[in-house]
Amino acid sequence: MEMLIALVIGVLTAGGVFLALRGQTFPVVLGLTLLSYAVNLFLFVMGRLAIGVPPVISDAASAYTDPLPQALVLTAIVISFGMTAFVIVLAIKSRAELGNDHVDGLQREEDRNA
Amino acid sequence: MTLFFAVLTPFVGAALVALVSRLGRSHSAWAAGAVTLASLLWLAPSWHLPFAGSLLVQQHDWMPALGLNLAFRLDGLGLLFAGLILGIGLLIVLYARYYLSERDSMGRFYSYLMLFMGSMLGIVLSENLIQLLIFWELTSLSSFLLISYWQHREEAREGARMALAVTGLGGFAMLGGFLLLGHIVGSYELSDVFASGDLIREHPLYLPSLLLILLGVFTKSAQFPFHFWLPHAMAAPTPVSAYLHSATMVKAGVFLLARLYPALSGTPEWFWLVSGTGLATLLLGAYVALFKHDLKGLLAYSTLSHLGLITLLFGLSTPLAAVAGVFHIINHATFKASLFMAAGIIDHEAGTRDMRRLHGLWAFMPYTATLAMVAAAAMAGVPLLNGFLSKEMFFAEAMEVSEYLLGGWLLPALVTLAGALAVAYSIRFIHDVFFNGAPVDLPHTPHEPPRWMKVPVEVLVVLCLVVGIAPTLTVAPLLAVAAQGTLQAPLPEYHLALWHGFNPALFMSLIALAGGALIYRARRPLTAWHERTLDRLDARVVYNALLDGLVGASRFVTRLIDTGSLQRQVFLLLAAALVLGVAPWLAGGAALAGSRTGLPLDPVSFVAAATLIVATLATVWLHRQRFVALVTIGVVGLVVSLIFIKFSAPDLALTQLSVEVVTIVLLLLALYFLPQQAASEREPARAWRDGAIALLAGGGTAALAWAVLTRPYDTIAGYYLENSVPGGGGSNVVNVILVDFRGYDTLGEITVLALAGLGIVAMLQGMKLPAPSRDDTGRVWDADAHPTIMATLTRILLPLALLVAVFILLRGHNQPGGGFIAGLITSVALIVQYLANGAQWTHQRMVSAPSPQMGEGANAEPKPVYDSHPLIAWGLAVAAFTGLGSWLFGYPYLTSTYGHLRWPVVGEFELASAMAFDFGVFLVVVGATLMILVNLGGLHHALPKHREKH
Amino acid sequence: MIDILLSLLILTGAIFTFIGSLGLARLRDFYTRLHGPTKATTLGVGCLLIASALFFSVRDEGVSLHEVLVTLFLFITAPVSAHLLAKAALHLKLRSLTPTLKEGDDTPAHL
Amino acid sequence: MNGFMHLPILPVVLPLIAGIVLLALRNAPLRLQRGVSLAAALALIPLAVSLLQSVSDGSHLVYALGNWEAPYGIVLVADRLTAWMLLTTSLLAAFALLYAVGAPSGGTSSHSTKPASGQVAGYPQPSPQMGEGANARPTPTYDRDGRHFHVLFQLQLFGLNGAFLTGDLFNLFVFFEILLLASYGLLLHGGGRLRVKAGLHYVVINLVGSTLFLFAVGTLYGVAGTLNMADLAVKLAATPADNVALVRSAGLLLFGVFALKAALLPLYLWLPAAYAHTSAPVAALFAIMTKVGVYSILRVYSLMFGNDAGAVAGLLDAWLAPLALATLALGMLGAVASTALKQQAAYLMVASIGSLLLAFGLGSTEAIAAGLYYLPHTTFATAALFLLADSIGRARGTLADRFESGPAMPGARVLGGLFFVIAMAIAGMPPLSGFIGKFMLLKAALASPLLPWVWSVVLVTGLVGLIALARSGSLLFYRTHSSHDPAAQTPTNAALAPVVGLLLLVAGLVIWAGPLSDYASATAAQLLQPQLYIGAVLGTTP
Amino acid sequence: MRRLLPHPLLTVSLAILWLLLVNQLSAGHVVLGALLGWLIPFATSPFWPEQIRIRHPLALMHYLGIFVIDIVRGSFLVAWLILRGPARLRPAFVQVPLVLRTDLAISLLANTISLTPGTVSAHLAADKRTLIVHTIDTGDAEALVAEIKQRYEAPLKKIFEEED
Amino acid sequence: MLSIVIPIAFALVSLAFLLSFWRLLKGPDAPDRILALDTLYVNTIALLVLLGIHLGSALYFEAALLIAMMGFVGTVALCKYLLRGDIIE
Ligand code: NA
Ligand code: NA
Repeated sequence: MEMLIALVIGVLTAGGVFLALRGQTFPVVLGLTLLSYAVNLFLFVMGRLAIGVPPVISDAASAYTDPLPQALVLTAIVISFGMTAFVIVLAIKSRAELGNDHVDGLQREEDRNA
Repeated sequence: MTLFFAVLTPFVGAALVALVSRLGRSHSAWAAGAVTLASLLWLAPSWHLPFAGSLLVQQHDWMPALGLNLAFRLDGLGLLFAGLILGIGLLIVLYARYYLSERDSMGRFYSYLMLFMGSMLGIVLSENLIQLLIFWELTSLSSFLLISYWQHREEAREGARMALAVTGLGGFAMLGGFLLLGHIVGSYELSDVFASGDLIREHPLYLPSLLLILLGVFTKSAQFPFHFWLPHAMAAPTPVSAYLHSATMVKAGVFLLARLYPALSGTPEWFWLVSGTGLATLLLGAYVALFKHDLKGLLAYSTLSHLGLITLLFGLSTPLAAVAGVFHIINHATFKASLFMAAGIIDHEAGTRDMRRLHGLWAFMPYTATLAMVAAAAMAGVPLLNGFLSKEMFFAEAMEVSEYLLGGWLLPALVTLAGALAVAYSIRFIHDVFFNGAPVDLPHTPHEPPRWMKVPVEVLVVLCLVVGIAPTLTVAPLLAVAAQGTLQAPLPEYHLALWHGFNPALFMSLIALAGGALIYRARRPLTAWHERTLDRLDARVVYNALLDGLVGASRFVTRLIDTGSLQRQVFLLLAAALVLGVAPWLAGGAALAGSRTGLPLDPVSFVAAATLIVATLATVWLHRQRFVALVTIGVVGLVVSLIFIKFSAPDLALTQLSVEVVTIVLLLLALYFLPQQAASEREPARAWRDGAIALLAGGGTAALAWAVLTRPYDTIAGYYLENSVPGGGGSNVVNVILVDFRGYDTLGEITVLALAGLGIVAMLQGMKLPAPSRDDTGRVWDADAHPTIMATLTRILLPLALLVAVFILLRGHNQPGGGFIAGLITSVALIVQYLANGAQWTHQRMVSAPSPQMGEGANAEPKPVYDSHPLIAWGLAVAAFTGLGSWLFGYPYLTSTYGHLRWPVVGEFELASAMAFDFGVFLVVVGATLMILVNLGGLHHALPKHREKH
Repeated sequence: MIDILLSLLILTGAIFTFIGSLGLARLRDFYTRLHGPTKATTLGVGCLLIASALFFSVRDEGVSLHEVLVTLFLFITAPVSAHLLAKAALHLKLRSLTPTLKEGDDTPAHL
Repeated sequence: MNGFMHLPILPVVLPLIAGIVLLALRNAPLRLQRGVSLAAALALIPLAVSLLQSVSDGSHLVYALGNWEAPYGIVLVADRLTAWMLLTTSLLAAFALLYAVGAPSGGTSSHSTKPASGQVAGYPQPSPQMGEGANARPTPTYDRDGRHFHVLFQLQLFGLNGAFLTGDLFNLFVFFEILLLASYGLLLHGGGRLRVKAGLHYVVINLVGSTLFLFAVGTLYGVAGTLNMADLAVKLAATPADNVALVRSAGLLLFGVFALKAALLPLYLWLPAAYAHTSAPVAALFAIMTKVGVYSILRVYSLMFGNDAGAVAGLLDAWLAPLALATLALGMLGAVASTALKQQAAYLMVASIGSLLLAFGLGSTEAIAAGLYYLPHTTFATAALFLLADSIGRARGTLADRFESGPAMPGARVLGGLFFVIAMAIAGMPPLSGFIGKFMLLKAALASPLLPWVWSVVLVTGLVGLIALARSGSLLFYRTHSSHDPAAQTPTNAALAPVVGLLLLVAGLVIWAGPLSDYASATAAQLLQPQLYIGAVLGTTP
Repeated sequence: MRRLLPHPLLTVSLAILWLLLVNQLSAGHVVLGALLGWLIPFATSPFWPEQIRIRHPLALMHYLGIFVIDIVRGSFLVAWLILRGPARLRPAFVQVPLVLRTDLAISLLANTISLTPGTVSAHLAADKRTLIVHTIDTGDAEALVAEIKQRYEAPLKKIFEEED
Repeated sequence: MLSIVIPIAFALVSLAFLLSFWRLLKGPDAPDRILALDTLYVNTIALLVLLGIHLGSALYFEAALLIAMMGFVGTVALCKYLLRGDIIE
């Protein structure tokens, strides 16, 4: 299972990196979203994998998984949500100001198809 | 502190001079003169000390731990230079008053001059080497200002920059040299340095420090090959040239040679470096001076030559040579300053300095001509004038040390040649300008200058004469203390006199005089030959090439690196991360996998993971079909939530699910304003390169995850599990961490969210976007903006969703949930209303709940607006002030408390202050999310929307 | 007895869920595909939710009925989703096997 | 704990509450908003001073948030370094804010000429100059070029101070994000083509950087099981051989993040455009932004990977100094290559980061002290240059701050004089603090094996910087022609006063160089004894 | 009364839903549920343009019975059709003329249609007089329309629109 | 009995999940993909309910509830985009 999770994180990172390196804002935003999935998962599994032992204290529970990474990931999710929202709006703003959706604001004919 | 104040006075005076310049043109000059006198007065009480054989050192702590103190020293050498600086300074002040024209700013000139004077004084009175360097650099800066005084002139700007660059180079080198010297000695105080001469000379760092210091000296004194800036500095007003480029600043270099003479001299390195450079400069300057058509150019190269002479003298390392050096410093200052002033008068009155046009001025200004002729004769080394005396000593010393040199005759021959050249250019100066026919095409008809403009020249020329005739009565005591200050040792036996009998030096002088006359006679063919050949060699060309090279290389490198491409930046960051992350593993010996056994793989997980991977790849593959990519990334988010659920993180799953949908809504909003299809990649190579780094990055993170997951670890988690209920009053440990153990993180996190909302509002201000009236295939949008069935049924969902939100909020402390998720649910419930019923409809209905806008601008439309600022403000306030409450009880910020209330009917009810904190989180989330989405959703309203109707 | 009932519900739920998705995958045009998830899957999940309610009611003390809420939610939302999807498909003039909807028809109102 | 018990939290809570209050006051008269904002910013100075006094005896103030002991709760830790950073920040912020409220912004910002059009998305929004009467057309200033300037400014300070104070690695991440998001808002404030483009780059690159941060923090947690920096230091020092590569890997990734924020080679490319194209007060405030990265490098690598860190000690030994040297060199080349003053200022900032990190990279007490002394100097001097560049640009009208020959500018005397002094400070010319910092650095390098490299690069780049600044000064002030630009604006006193103020700070650094360099040395010595910090935080005796 | 209790029906429903949510029946939660059921309608009342009045609660019960049966029926039918294979399907669009007038009733009808045998409400005409329904398999479109009108529309008309 | 049924159910639901995903990838049109995503959400609810029964934990209920809500919102937003472009108008 650990191998599978590592693979998942790797694929998400690879996909995120590839898209983050694209020239237009939209795929970059998608890439950043994928990257945030990857890193959130990564941070989460730093508490190691455990099934059926959520950190909710109850008499019935026999064990609990590490709650701290979960709290950290929650914070990270919220922060990356705010960041994503900001960068999305910035992408729109940049299109409005620069006239196209290239990250460097290049004037290219094929960019203006909408 | 008198020395300190003597130095400080001109600096303060600089401001004063600038201020009084508003009162009138002469005021600055008077003020400058007063400042100079004041500085002299500060020195007056100590004036006698060097003559009495005592040394004055005044010290004041500045950075004692670093050995950098304010320390001043008055010895013979310092006294001599201080006298030169202030005395000639006074004359320059007077001269400049008449030299500067109506258009020139007096205040600025004198202000700069005072700055320069203070800097020079600082150099010569410094006891601390670093402090000396500080003033040294200040002379570079103030001379930059003075040279560029006529800033509208290209050559002034260029000359100033050149001087600054070259002397700046020297200054930086000298800093290094002094640091090394201080390192060797263990102190920057001159007294300690003088005491450690042998230590220094035997130290392995002697040569580097010597080289660095000499670099400073040579650049400042315009020694070959750094000489080229000096002629270009002649673009300065002539008083500046007279002061800086003859009497003072360029002398700073030779001053330093004299100053460090006891510590550094006496080694072969010193001898060869210093005297070699001096000799080269001596010859070069004298040679080029002969061919300069510009009056000031001639004097500039002559100055070079004389500086070379002095340098050569110090290089010879004999005590007597040093005395001669000091003597020539004095003499050169007097005759050269007067010559510059004379040249300035000529320029001033005739309107040109070109010796091809200036002829026969004797007829127009005989008095000035007489003064100039005396000074020029001193420069040539004619007997009865001061120049002759020091040049005699120089010739004598050259003979003295000639045994070191090739065959014993080379050095005497070369210095005699230099002497002859000096005679030749001096003759030229006189003959060409004052005689040699009639003037050619002068801008003005020349006449004698105003009375007071001549006075400074007269004073100096008189000095040349009296020193030359009666040295023992005049200059001898000063020379003695100055030489003593230089050597820091008993003086050698020497005798100042006009007549030393028939000795080699006298012959050399005679040969030089005769040879000079001959050379001047042969000037035409020589000039022709020079202009054909050597004239084209110009160090300035090298300097310019270097500078252009620097700028060109800088531009090239900078443009090569900084292309303004985001892609490159991201690429570099990733590459850097890869290198940094991988490097430790390359050390070898480290196994990637650890010893921990993992969980078995189950088919459902496999299916989910496979889906996620395929969805990710599909997102990448289909990213140009943006809508499709949006859907596939939705799958990724869904599976990520599933993973959270699977591995015991219900809170995370809930959060991820809620965030996911809001993100999709956001992306859809973005998609509306962005192109829905993207152009295909223009450079396939880039895709391959990016693919490669993506694979590496993916592999890297996978390996990192794998490495950690297969290793056991000890964690502080146990504490949270144990203390969550008794300490935090909640059984959902994740939530208790969020609102209590690490509530501070959460406070930060909601601030981020609030900032995102506010930042977006600020960013969208005044933004206008045309709304596309068709989709990317050219199809007109559907006419039905708010389908009835959707609108009706989603309305039913609203109370239901709010109920769920309250549920999630309240239980969060004990069960999965909490303020953040509840906030998102609330937001989503409201967003659905926006989706289904439109912004205006929804706004109208939300306005009744929170307070309407207060204080609308006059131009505001009377349209109801839902403003989520209060929600954010309240939310942050609740969270921040909940934490503050604990202060009242003497606990740190964010300390929580909880208790069980027993209510009638309801029963026991737990209340925790952390829940209030969570409520703050809730409010911020709702406010920020709505703020973001609603502002973004309303963008197109900025322009009237033209939708084609069916 | 409960066990059998539970098993039956779970199995039925799973089968319907599966068939719904099968329809989505198998059927030939969008409009027919729409039927699979809207109905079969909804019922499938409904069955599973009832099973869950039963399971937790039996296992713990006290009835567990909150699953009803999910069902309610799905029953309100699934038709709306289907309706909007159909609207979108009509708007985009998706190819249909339905003879009455011809290419070139401007809106379905012309039917 | 001496003094007021809650002293360490005040520099964080004060701007936060000020931000909240300003948010609530968003429709109040502008004068009130400015009053609150300025009062809050100014109040930070005495706070920082008293904090500095409290820690100047070498003690660590530890503040356990929520009353949860370290390493379980988040602690704030104030030591000499923290107080130093806080004081620098508060002084800088005060002048940046004064500039923002006082200096005219007209001409550079796209919205300033339409004060009444403050609408967001077609919905009427309170226009920023609300309360001064709708008919009044006040001079545009930076704080009203867009919305929420003061809120963003205060929250920026919240983020900065939080980052300097925290003793928790994840919390450092959180405060990084706060200060980043606030900086995004401020950077883009007022809008404009180039600003938006630069902002987009800045945001995206930092988002990737934040991802990297989380990977690194995650790994450290996954290995050590803790987040408190002192606790991490203890745990990492005991890293078993099997985990050394992993920990070093994580440590270096973290370094990558800090290097990005600090703008170290090759990760500085975001800086020139971002700083050159944002508004002047923001650029001035941002002079401290890179220092957060620098601070983090110093803090984390002295505490967690310092000399006591066993197998993971000396993590940056091979990296920091060489990269810093290269940054210094390339920054200076960029300054030479620049075509406008703000751009040059930005590249000079890059170069100064090189100097700073070079000092820290050398790692000795003397070198770190040199860097610490240099830090406020470069912060104030660069900020002053950004502010002055703005006034120069305005005085040159349509030519702005581009290095092109133009008409003589109004107020050239004052502007030129200030430029000269700032250029001296930045070029490291004596007697200003840049020289002292350079002197300390070169002196400290005497003990380093990198001596030849350090000396040659520092001295040569010093010269190059001098040449570059002389060129630009000469071009801007000297090479003028006699035409007249109606767009040229005479600099106002309100615009020049903050510049003068910052220069007075530079002068203060010179006059009190003795005590200040002593403090810097004491700070460096404290940093090189991480056991003191650890002991104070974890309650163990060192 | 309207002021103090804007939507009594909603209040009761929400209170019940709250108990379902918390999945327990305790005095405390009854109070809390009632409280929320009372408060939430205040916040959401602007979103409800019309008062929902159920004029025939018994008819509603009956209708719900039919509804549940038809869902199960419909699901089995669709399942069978899917399993049988796509080739034999006879899909069609049919138009259902509406007598219902209120949005709520129309929406509920559309909802019912979508959840029951082989039909999905695809489009509501702009004038809200016709509902276009897609059916997955029908031989007789008119019979289908008639069935919809009789089986669902008529009861809905009675429950929501007809005066007593 | 449950121990046999639950794995079978898991298998069936997983298959359903895969089939939906297959449709999502295949399309061919945007509504197909949205429908598939919507179905995936519902499939996930099924998975969660099964997991809850399997692990005997009620902690997964809220997730199911939320998926029902959020899945709907996502679908509505995506459809609205196809219909009108501007989803909040
Ligand atoms: Na607390
Ligand atoms: Na149906």
